[in-house]
Amino acid sequence: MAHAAVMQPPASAETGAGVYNEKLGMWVFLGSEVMFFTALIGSYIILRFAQPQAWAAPGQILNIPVTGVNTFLLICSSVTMVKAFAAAQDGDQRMLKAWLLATVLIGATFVSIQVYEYLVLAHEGFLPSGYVAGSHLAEVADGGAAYKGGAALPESVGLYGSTFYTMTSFHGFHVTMGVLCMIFVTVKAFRGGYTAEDHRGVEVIGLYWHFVDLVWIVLFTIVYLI
Amino acid sequence: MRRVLLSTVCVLVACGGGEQAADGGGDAAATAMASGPRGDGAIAGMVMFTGTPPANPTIDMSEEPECVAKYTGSPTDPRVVVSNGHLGGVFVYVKSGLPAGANYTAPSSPVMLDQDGCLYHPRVFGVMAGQPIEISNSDPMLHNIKAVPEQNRGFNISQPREGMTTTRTFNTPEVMVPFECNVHGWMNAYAGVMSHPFYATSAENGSFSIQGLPAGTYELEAWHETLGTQTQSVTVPETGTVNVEFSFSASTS
Amino acid sequence: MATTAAAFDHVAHAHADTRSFIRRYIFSTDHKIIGIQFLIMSLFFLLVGGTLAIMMRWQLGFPGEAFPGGGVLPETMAPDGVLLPEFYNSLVTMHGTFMVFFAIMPLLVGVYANFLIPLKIGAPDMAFPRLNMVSFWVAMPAGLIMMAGFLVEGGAAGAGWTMYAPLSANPEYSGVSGGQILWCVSIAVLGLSSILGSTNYITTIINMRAPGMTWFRMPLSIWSLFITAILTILAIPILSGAAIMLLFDQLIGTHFFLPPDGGQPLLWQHLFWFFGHPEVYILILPAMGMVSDIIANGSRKPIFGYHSMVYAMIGIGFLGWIVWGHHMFQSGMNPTLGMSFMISTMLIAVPSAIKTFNWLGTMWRGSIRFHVPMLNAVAFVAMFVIGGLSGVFMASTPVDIQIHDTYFIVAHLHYVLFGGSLFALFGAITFWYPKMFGRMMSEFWGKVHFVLTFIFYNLTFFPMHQIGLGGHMRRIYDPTEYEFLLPLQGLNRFITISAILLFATQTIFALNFIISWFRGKKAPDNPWEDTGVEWSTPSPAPHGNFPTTPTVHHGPYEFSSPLVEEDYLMQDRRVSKPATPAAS
Amino acid sequence: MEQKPHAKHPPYMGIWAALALLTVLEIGVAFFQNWPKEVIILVLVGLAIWKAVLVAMYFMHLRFEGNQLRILAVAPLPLAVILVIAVITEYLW
Amino acid sequence: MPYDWGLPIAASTFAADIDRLYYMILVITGIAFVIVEVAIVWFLIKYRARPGRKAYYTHGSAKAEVIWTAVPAVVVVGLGILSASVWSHIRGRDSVPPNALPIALEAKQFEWNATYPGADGELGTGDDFTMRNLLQIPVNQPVVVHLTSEDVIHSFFVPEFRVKHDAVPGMEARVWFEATMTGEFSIACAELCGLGHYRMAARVVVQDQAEYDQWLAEQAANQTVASR
Repeated sequence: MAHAAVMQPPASAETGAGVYNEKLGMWVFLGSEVMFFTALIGSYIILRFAQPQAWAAPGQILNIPVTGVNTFLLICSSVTMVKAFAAAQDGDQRMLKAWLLATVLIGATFVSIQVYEYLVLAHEGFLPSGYVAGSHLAEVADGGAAYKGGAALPESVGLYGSTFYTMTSFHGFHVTMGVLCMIFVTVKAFRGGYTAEDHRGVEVIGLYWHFVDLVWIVLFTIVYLI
Repeated sequence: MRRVLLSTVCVLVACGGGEQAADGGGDAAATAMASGPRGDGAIAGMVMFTGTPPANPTIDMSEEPECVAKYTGSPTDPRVVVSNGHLGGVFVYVKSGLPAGANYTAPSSPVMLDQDGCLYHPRVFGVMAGQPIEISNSDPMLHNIKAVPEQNRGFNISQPREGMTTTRTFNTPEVMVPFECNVHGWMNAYAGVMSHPFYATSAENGSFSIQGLPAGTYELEAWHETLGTQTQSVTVPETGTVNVEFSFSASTS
Repeated sequence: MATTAAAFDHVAHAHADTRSFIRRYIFSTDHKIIGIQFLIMSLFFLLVGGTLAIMMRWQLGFPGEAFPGGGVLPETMAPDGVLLPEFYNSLVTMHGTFMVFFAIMPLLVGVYANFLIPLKIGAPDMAFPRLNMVSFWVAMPAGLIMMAGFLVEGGAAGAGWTMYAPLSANPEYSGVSGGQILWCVSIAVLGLSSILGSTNYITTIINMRAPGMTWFRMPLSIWSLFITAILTILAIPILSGAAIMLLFDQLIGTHFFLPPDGGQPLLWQHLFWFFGHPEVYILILPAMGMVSDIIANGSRKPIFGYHSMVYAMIGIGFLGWIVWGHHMFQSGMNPTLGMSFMISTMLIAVPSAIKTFNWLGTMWRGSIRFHVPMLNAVAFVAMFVIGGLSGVFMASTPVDIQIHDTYFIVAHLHYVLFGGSLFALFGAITFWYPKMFGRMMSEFWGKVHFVLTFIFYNLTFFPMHQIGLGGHMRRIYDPTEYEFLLPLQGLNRFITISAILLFATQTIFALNFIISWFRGKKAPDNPWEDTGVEWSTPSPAPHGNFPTTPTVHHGPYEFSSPLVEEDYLMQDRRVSKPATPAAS
Repeated sequence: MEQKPHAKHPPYMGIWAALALLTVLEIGVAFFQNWPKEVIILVLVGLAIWKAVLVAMYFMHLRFEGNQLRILAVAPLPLAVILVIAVITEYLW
Repeated sequence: MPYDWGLPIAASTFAADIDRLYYMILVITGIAFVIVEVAIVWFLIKYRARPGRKAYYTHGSAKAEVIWTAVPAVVVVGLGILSASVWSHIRGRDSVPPNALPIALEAKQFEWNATYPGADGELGTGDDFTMRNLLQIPVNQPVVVHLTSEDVIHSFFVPEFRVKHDAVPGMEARVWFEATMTGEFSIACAELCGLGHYRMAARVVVQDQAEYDQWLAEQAANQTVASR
């Protein structure tokens, strides 16, 4: 990216958005990310609207306390990220490294908890294709009795599984990518690569990170709580 | 790609179709050529049908004059083939009892499946896992062959012209693999995919025979597409033939 | 950043270019080289797509007869040379896919966005040269993955380039398993490439214009590429998302588009066309932009109504998002929704008309030079008009009932994509060839190719309107199966013969392209006496493009300006008299 | 690019607290049985949007950016709405 | 079927409206087409480059552009309104005539199975019977086809009736039309549905009421149901 910066012609007042290339580029890229999640989340909304009966009540199948904690973690990682950026602006190398490190760790934790969540769900018998035949959930659904403070489980949760796993896994994928880039940035920070004058890397990865957080805020609400 | 080459090798064979509803075409070949633990025991059997057989539905083939031309009178769907109390088209096979660890290699000679007069010939047949099935088209029109197995890998191919042949194989034992033609919704065939060569399809006169069995007690199963399955246990001597009889009736289904 | 200027000058000077062969020509970050790489790749896929088309045409014109040389094809495609229905479906699908995603789109966007944007806005390179390189080296594998479909068991994807579920989602229905999966993967990968590319184009156009290159001094080609990039960045992710859901339906048993467990086949169509219609404009807007440049040049006149041309393109770009439903009028969608889509679709005629008449206005009272780019550009206008007008028939929902999914549609889309985009591309390739390779393409052979292409093209595609009206469905393997299509068979055969001749004609272009590369006559800096900034730098443009950053003083199309005695005034040329606030 | 160290940073910790609080509130609402489902959904979506706006405005600094960038940032949203609304009408006739 | 170098013969009540619209659009677009192409050729000849003549330097004329913006806008909106009325007559929410004869048509790879209501004229009752690849209907009597699909998307297309509608699995569509001439036509599948797509044809037989009733009686007598 630094290379790209070098390629810039002497800035001229009358042209350009007054924003440096990497930042502008990241915003444009985020625009495409919005549309990507529109495809996934939009399909979810439409499918759920078309087949409402395929969804279980909140908390029946998905574990809301665990995910709530996970949500909180992601919010924390966002604030550590932004603190890191603030530190970079102030040229405070010590805090910059500390906050970046914290962000990486929290991000990694989020992903691990999500993997754990998947494993538990799979074990209980909830997969992208719906119930696993003969699993705990399948039996409960067959029983047709009220379950976990909701009505009976739907007899088929095919669409529920499809949309849930697709949306959350692609968000998880984005978090993972973010963590990887973040590690790169952190290493560079430890090498003193960012100064109060030039800390574009930190700001750009920050934008991406906050966007992923923002997507999760939406997902948590519409997937887990509704 | 490899499969492609393999299929290019196979020669073009036009097998005579005609009216016979069920024959043990491929089975004999399989029994003869498959290698593995053998004996001199044999099972000779007869499949009977008691009661009045259900009428086979007539097929309206009017949209395929070429097919209609191959029949005298209106063609029927030969689901239940009964000739004076004998039931044809029953797939009989050794379900269990073979010596442990005995495994039989499939013969390379293919089982023929012909599409003639907009019906499959044979309609019910056995094939060993790994043994080629050579599907041929004796009708001057499109047939598509769609196999929808449970364990094996299915396929859906077309034969738009007369005289075309295609070769496919199934690799895991399965009873039965259904074949269908989506262009002619009435066309159905069933293949019993076996790990061993000890199976047969009852001929029109209800008779079947399984050769070369080692001595022992076996569970024998008879499968019919509409009348269900029956099993019985038979003890095969060192040498000689043991006779078995299966009896289906309209109520079994 | 204080160092930038120095660093920039360093890169800018051609002689300061000390890169290994690999870095210079293979993994190059130079937008011109990447453009040429895209050019070669997409011309190759254009050839592939054309070949597939000829095989299809053969089967339609001569059903059941062996395709000449088809004997080499394996048993699973064409036993003794006669195409199988499933192979024909793969041909239909792959022809559409290759032409749309790997030929026309990269030709317009990959090649000319890459090549023209920095040169025409006076920038040394793209904003993110390395991303640019990645976008090519991602697009290339995507194409190869797509081609691999022909090698796997079951053959290449066979559900049409629109991949309507459930046919595409369940191998049992189509007999194709591996091919469908490869299609989805390839499209998702290509999507990544397009997103990287467009991010680059948008950033570059916003941030890296040379001093004086204000928004309304940008050539229309750059405007069109800018709008196209925005459409791409917003539309492609939708397709990627949809393709991934389709992939999951095939691989991990999800139910998005498979009815048995509540999936919605229409959802796929909505997602696909919500991407697909902007895509249609991605495939025509850059052509419009480059044609505007060429027509102004050929007529030696400023473009007629520059501002309205820009607004028309913006209008088309916006309308593109609210008309997708017109691809689904007969799919059982909500008829009221259909009606609103009909109105919005009809409105597209307005900006299209503006552009067409402005092109005419540009030629009016011009001093027209008949060089090859101009001939192709004029052909673009003439053909685009037919394609646009035939669109009105489909826009009218009742008429669409009869012509939907018939050859009328095929004729329409080929008049836009071939008659439109491809003629524009022939023009553009000839026009910017000197700046790419430093040599001119042969004028004579260019004209021969143009005339023959124009004739055979119309003989091929115009009769398709006719057979479409007769009810000739799309994507059928053997029209003679239907009694009511038998009278059309003669016409079908005529189309096939014309198509073969059309295909053969393209060898002239291929030879002209290749031979001129080595033997063509050396090109001066500004062979076409054009006004664009790119023509003030040497041909071929050096690494870093401009010895010194140009400063722009004029609007893009100052032809026959009274300020100078010759009939063109270059954008970066300062004239003693203060420049008229021309198109700025 | 704005490199001069900001004299004062936005109240990041405050935003963080607000987000955490809103999340707790959301979970509360989700299990608040007395309301009809529609109301709960509306409230939840409202809260989610509120949180999203907070993140975009302060963590992503949209509040301090120029208009060009703000427009760029919100440009895709109308398209998303158009898509979902249009397709949902499929099931409303 | 006689082919008259245009649309196929018109055999349903929609055909008139649709064909009228079609020819109207044909004339309008034809005029636009001639104007543009003639202008192109004329300009190419008249304004070809000649020594000593310099092009006329102009950046456009607002008046001209307003004209050629407004005219097409008015025309297409007019066309839109005209089409809308026809469209709502054919597909409108409650456009199906109450007296329409219901026939269930299920598409599957690669056949059309028509289920007839039998004597009582109601589907889903005991006397229903199914015919494979045969749609037999009375003339001058509105027919509403309950269109469904078993596997993939097919499209129910009868060129002479100007009728086309996709059969989407998981949805039931109501397609109505009224044949105006007796005779035999073909149903074609207009949506790629697999390797047998090109052969997925069926017969439409239009008879006058008396013949139809007689045929119905025969079928009721021997309930020959095509296989499967």
